[in-house]
Amino acid sequence: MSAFLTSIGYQHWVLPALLVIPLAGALVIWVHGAVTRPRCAPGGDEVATGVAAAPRGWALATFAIEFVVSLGLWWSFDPGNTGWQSVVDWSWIPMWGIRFTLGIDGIAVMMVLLTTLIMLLAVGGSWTSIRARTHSYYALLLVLTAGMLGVFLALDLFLFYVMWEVMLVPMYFIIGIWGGERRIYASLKFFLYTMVGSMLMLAAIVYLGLAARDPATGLPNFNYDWILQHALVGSTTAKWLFGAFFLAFAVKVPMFPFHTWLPDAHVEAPTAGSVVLASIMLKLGTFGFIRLAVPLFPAAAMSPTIRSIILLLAVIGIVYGALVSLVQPDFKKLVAYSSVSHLGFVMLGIFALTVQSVQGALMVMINHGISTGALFFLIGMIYERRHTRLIDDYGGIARVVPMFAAMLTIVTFSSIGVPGTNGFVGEFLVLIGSFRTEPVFALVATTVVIISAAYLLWAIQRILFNSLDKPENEHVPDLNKRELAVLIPLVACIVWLGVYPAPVLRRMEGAATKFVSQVDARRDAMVTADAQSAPEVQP
Amino acid sequence: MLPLLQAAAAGTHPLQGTAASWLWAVPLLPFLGFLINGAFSIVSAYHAGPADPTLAHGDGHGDRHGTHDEEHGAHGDDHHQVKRHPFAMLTSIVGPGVLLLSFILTAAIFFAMHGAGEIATPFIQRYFSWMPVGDLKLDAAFQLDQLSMMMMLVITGVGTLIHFFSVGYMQDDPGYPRYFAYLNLFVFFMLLLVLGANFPVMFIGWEGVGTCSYLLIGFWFSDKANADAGKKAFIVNRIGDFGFLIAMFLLFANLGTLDFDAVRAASTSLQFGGALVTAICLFLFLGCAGKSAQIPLYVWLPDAMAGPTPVSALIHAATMVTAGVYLIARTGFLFSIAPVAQIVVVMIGALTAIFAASIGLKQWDIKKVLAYSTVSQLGYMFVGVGSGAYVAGVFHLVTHAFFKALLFLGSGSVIFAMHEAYHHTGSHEDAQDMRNMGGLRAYMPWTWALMWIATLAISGVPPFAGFFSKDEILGGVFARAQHSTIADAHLFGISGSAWLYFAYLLGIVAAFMTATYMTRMMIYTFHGPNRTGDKEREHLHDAPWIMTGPLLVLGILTLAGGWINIPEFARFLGPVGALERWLDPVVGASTQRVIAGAAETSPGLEYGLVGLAVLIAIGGIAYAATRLDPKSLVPKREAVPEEGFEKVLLDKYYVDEIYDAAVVTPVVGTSRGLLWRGVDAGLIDGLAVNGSALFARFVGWIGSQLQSGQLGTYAWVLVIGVLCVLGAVTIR
Amino acid sequence: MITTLDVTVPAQLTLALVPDLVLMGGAMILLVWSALRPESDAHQRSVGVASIILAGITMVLVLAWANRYDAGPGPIAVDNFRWLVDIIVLLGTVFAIALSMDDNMRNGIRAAESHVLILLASSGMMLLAGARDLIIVFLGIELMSVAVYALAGLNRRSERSAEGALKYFLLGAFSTAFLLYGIALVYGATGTTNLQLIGGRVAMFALAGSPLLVAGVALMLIGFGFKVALVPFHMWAPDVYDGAPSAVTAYMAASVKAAAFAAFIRVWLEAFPYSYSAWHGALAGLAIITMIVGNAIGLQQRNIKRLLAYSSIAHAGYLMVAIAAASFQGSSAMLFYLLVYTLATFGAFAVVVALTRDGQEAVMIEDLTGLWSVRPWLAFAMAVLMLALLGFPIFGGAGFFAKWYVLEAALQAPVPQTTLAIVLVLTTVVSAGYYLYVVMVMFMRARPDGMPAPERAGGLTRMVLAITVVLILVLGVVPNGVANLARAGRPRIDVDPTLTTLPRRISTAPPDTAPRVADARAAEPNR
Amino acid sequence: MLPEALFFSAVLFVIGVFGVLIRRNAIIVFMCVELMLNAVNLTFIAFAQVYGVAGQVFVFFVMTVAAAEAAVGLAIIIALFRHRQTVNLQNINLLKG
Repeated sequence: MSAFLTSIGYQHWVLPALLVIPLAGALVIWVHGAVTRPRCAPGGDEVATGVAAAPRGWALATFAIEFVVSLGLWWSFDPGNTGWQSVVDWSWIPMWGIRFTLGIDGIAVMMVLLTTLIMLLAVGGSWTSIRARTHSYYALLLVLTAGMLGVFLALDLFLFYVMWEVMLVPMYFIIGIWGGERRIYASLKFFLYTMVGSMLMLAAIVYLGLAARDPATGLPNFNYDWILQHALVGSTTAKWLFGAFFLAFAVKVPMFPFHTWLPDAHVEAPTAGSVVLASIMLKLGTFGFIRLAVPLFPAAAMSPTIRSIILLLAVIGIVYGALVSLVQPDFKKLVAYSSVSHLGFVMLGIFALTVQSVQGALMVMINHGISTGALFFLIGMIYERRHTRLIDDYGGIARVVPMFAAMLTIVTFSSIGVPGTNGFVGEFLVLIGSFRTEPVFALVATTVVIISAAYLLWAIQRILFNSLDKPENEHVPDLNKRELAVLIPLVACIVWLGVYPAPVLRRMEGAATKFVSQVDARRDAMVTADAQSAPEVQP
Repeated sequence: MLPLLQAAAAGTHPLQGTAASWLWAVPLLPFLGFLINGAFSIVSAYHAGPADPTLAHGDGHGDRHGTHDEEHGAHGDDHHQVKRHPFAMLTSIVGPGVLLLSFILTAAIFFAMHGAGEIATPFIQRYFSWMPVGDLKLDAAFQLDQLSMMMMLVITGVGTLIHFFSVGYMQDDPGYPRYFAYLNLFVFFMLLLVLGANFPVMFIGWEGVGTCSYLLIGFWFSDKANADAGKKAFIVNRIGDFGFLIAMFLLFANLGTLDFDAVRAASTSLQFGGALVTAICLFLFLGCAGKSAQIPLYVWLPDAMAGPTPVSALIHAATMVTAGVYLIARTGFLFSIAPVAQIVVVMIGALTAIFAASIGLKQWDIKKVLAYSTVSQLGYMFVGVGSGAYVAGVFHLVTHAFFKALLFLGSGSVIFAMHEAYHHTGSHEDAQDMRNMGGLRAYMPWTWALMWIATLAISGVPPFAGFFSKDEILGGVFARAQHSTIADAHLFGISGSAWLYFAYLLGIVAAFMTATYMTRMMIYTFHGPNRTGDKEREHLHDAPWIMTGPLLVLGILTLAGGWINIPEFARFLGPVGALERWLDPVVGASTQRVIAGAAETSPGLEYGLVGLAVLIAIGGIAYAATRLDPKSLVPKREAVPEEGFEKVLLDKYYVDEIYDAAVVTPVVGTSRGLLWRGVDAGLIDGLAVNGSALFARFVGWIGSQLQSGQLGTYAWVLVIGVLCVLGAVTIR
Repeated sequence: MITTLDVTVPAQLTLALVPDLVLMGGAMILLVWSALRPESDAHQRSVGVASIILAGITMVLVLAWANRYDAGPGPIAVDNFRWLVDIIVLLGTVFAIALSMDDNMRNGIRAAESHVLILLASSGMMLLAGARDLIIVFLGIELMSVAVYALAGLNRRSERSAEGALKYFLLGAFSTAFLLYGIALVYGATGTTNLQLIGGRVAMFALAGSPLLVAGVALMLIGFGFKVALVPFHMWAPDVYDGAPSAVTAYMAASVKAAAFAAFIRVWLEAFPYSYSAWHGALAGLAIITMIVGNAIGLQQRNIKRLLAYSSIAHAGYLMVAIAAASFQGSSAMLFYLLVYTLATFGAFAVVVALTRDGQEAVMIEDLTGLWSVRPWLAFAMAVLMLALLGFPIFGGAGFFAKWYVLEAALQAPVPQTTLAIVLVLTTVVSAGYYLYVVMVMFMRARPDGMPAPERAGGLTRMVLAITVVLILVLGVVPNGVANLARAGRPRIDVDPTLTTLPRRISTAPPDTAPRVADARAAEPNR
Repeated sequence: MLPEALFFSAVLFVIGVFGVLIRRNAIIVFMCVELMLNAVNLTFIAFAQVYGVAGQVFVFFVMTVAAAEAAVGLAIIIALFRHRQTVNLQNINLLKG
């Protein structure tokens, strides 16, 4: 396989191709929509009239191509090489020191694969649930994909920021146009919340690029590696800069107490929107911590106070999210809060800073993407049938929709972290790794294995089990073949990653180990430098 | 030790190349069964929905009544045409078939092991790397030693019998293949539990059996009570799993490994009685308390009786609930250096034994009696393994598996018969309440006889199996109270010796109660006048042979099970201490460490103790037989409610209610009122988020109010601005 | 030694002003022509076309003059900064005339002289761009303002238009008095009105702390602050923008502001770099309060023109950050920003023009409801423009780079303007509240039944819209060319040879609190 | 002489400012602005005594510009008067918010 990939020069074009394919697909759909617009009644049911066939077909094809192209990364990626791979480095705006640099490491590879898979399935999840303005919808979905992949691939901080913002707008529209009752409030909240953080990050990125000015040319430089080595900032400045990055990423993660946009956005977004939000967008926050915030300012991030605060917030988030999930009447909201809890594990893993915990955090990122994505798909599917997300409106439907029940149960077990499913691997690694450095936090976090079982089992009991006492539930049709096709890959991943996660772990090991050792080393180096009262380096 | 380990690693283990190399197939066969039965279940139940679900509102789906009636079967209370599942025949072959094959393979491995003579090291098979992360190298690996061998025999042996019984018991259930799928999956996980070569693999099995238990308890999920019970079992088990996880974390953080073998090797570096090892053991025991239903986590087990009765027999009596006992035996090398933890285990075990037994005294539901009995017996096992008498504990585990499975299956037969009877007449009476039974001996003689055997066994009447094992536990505790490392330790300032004597005392009292409530159950069920009802009575009869057959086999095992570890004083029965010798490579060293070289108990004392135990058992039976009058009982619907302490016992000391009020309600209330409504919606969202948005709007509102349209205002503002700027530049 | 206003050196005045003079002369001729014929739509349009052609010719002339001609440190600056500002202004002029041709039709305005007034105002702006003497600055401002006063009241049928014009005129004249007083005081403190001489003398004679100079600087700050609508001198802007015809509003919001800012930053960079410590606090304070108040009041607006007015106030705040940087980075950033801002503002007002119906008092945001379903391209363009004003990457095109450049300048300044940068980014978030509201209304609200679709926009409006949107989007991906121009377009300091021998660091303030342009230039790497 | 002239012009300027702030008639407000401009002119003249001709040249420009401004301004006032029949600024507040 890898020989074949080499023969077609795969690693030279794959990363830009991953960005270009969805954009090209979006363009095609957009043009098609613009050309055929007179035929579509705005706001009408385009699925029934057949107008939706072209855009969703195109989207499906594009995402399929995208997925197949990205799949090559699985083989072309060399786990033994801890540097950047498949790098492309093009000039973009030389006078501002901005370059178009893409590259991947083990972490990014997995995130990219997750993204392409989830997006492909998201089309399936939107197939009949998006019935109006389908051209715009699928075009936005494709643009969104390019933005998210761009964040994972960017090796230039400027590019990173641009991509970070680019994904915001499509999501804003997806929630705002195709969302539920309170979609406008939710979409604006999502946008503003994220923007508060990201605008400060913008200032910090500018500052960093200037701090890392190339002595030869005097130009700022935003290259990731370059900044890592050359952006020397004093410890106080570093704390402020870290704060800016922290806010941007913490909102996205979302960490307690920056999480309140999430329940609203999740609940109001259409199915695919929720899936993408949960599966990928939240990961961008934690990815940001791993890629930028922590490695760039190891001394600040890992200074005892800041670290304890973040760990505390993470653990609060873990417990808090679980407890609040317990009492949610709306299943989507429940899953949203459970995301707060799960992502808390990721943060705990990252800041506990052991190889196990970081690897575990990465696994949780992937697992949460799969399990919670699947949960949102399932909620969307039942919502399409009954038009309610309230848990109390269901009850006993396992008898009517056995396949749905089976899928929901498996996915729930994964989300609870039952061993043998993927959920366990991530949580276990995070906790066992964190316990080595932060036993108290890990101990408290571990209690959530109890609460998570409580809230999810209680919820599925009230949905699937108990007596079938509502007449409107008696004739709900079971999942159809398309919906099964969406879910089965996810369920397969749940089992695969639970039983044999080693291939994934191996691919990420290099990056995770590098992260830990680099942060450790640079933290100590910087602390020593500070102790020798290094002068504040002004940009 | 080390060279031997290396030898094992190098593939020169004596079991290499024998039937034991097929070890992987033992759990995999049930898993295969799960896949096949699961496929049967889902394929038959699944009717693909319409391509566009939004437009479909249930029209044209009248043909799905087949899947509507899952709740019936043994529990159903409606008249309906019995309609067997289309895959019933295939399931009946696959479900028990894979178990039988698995048992045969297990037996073959056992004989290979037996033939290989003394095997000092476990036979470890590594299949693939599971979680290789940094210095954490977790393999998917199995470990075969004498302990796991024995557990495998029990699991596959008793499991096979119960599978066969289930064929009869569940045959008319619409969820028949689903049932067998779960049951097969359970056996898979249970085997994983006992075969795992490291803690995490064991933990897969540990939680896997919990999951299956959840699914099976809630098998008839349409009834809220059943679904509740399943959920409760899972969550309470999770509390225990929390302990298990923490114990693993402590082990890994301090010893750097989670492989049993490596931990055993590294445990020598731990300080005897140190805080670390005590903590590890206590957290492990928390796990055991959850899985094995000990105080304070026993509450799920009685509720778990909501599942089909064979499930109760297999999971909630014979196998899963004993996993905690197995875990302590498995990690005996840790417990034996943590005497304080051992005292805790013993005391919790003893308290559970007497506490559950006392509740058992007043239960009317036949399965509830057995459930509390199980809890109580598990307490005994913990007294055994806790006091370092690992063999005794495990021995009781085995015999208990036999007689309790027999009791449950017997009660299953009774319920089956009662249910059939009520079903024929369309009555809605409770088929499990003993007040509705009585005099069944005449209608179900086989069941009656076999259940009496089991009752005598559990009461500790010689020569039935329970007598030997229970006696060994009590004797072991007594001996260790006299002299052992535990006796030398202190907990709360009280010497271990005193604790152990106290435990012994509790054990004796509990034994009396056991005999009493079991006899009570037998008398109310099988003796005296029948209270089922006149019309129903004619339909009562013994179960078909597919169900009674396994009962017979279990009856034989209950009779003869004690022979596997014959005590010194009964050496006339056969070879003494076969089980003890068999398990010696695994637990011998740990046992010796606890005994600390104490001499055997003097024969006189031993005879005295045995005599006391037998007296207690017979006394308990006699007490029940003389004091209880089945003739005075009335059927459930006519019964008057209990009062006073009887009511407290019937309501199980209100422990569930206390937990509800002390834990569940506050947690839910706090989450809803304080965290969600207060912190989330109020503080963060209301005050911080929307508040800052409001504040920005407020500033804007002020500004736009100032924008009055009056030129004069504008000029004033302008001049004020001028003054401010002038002030700013001049005043420093 | 440079003398003030030496009219005997034609190279410093006449030759340097050729493009301006051509525009002025042409405007005069067109004025006569426009008065010759009776008012009619056709006449209005033909004068408009001629005006556009004249503006085009001037632009060609500017391009021809650029880089060709050196005038030394005279009263007229001949540098790239001036030429670039000229181009931005002329671009705005063309847009404004084009929009105003369509807008006049819609509102029934037949006054052909409106285009000529725009040309005259533009010539004032061009004068401002090249002014290196306070007299020229004053003349430029007045030439521009007087024409714009008239433009604001162009719609003689509208009472609102007249009211706006009156407010603008009275307050404008009022603030001009302050500016003039400031000029007088600066003249009194330094004895010259030439910017570079002022700068030199402040340094040479250590005048930075002189009360006369400080008061003069403060009053000039107020005068400029009025022209660019800084809070609290902004109060005329929303009313005037609201009352004036949309095309004129766009012109005022974009070009007037651009020219005023150009003069502003030139005066500050050339004349007052050595009094940094005197003005910086006040200027930064004005910037902060402008950013905050402008955006906050923007949240309250439901009338699009008023919303854009507050938006333009907020943008003035952002641009003040570039001035506060007190570096050539700042002036380059400002040039880039002004170009993008001009494009976005004209685009947005083109949408307003497209939505205007005859006799309608004001275009409210509610008029945009569900615009997407009836005029998708218009909605799309408006969304891009709103995001550009918000400074959003890719979707907002070059709007993001504009902000980026300002941020970079602020943080790269000799004294990094971190506080201002942070306020800038945070108030940007506030501004998202109203920019996104517009987007939301267009895309996320359903158009009510029976609400008529807007009339088809005029060809010129659509052209303006297309050009601005396409330029913004293209510059949002490849800003290289414009960014390079902006970097090259710095005011040139023709250092007076008599000053070179004198010590530069004479100042009453401690040395490190008074950064100088010289420092700024040293900090700027040689490229 | 210089301080006195400066002081006098400053007083004039402030009077003008107060006039603008206090009076409500558009014409009078405009007159006050003119007063301010003339105050500035006085300042220029005073400084011209010290520095030479440039200040005086400036005054000519100011006067010219003021004249032009007056023309436009009065036209605007008349235009408004036609609509409202008043030049009282207090009544002119259509545009606000």
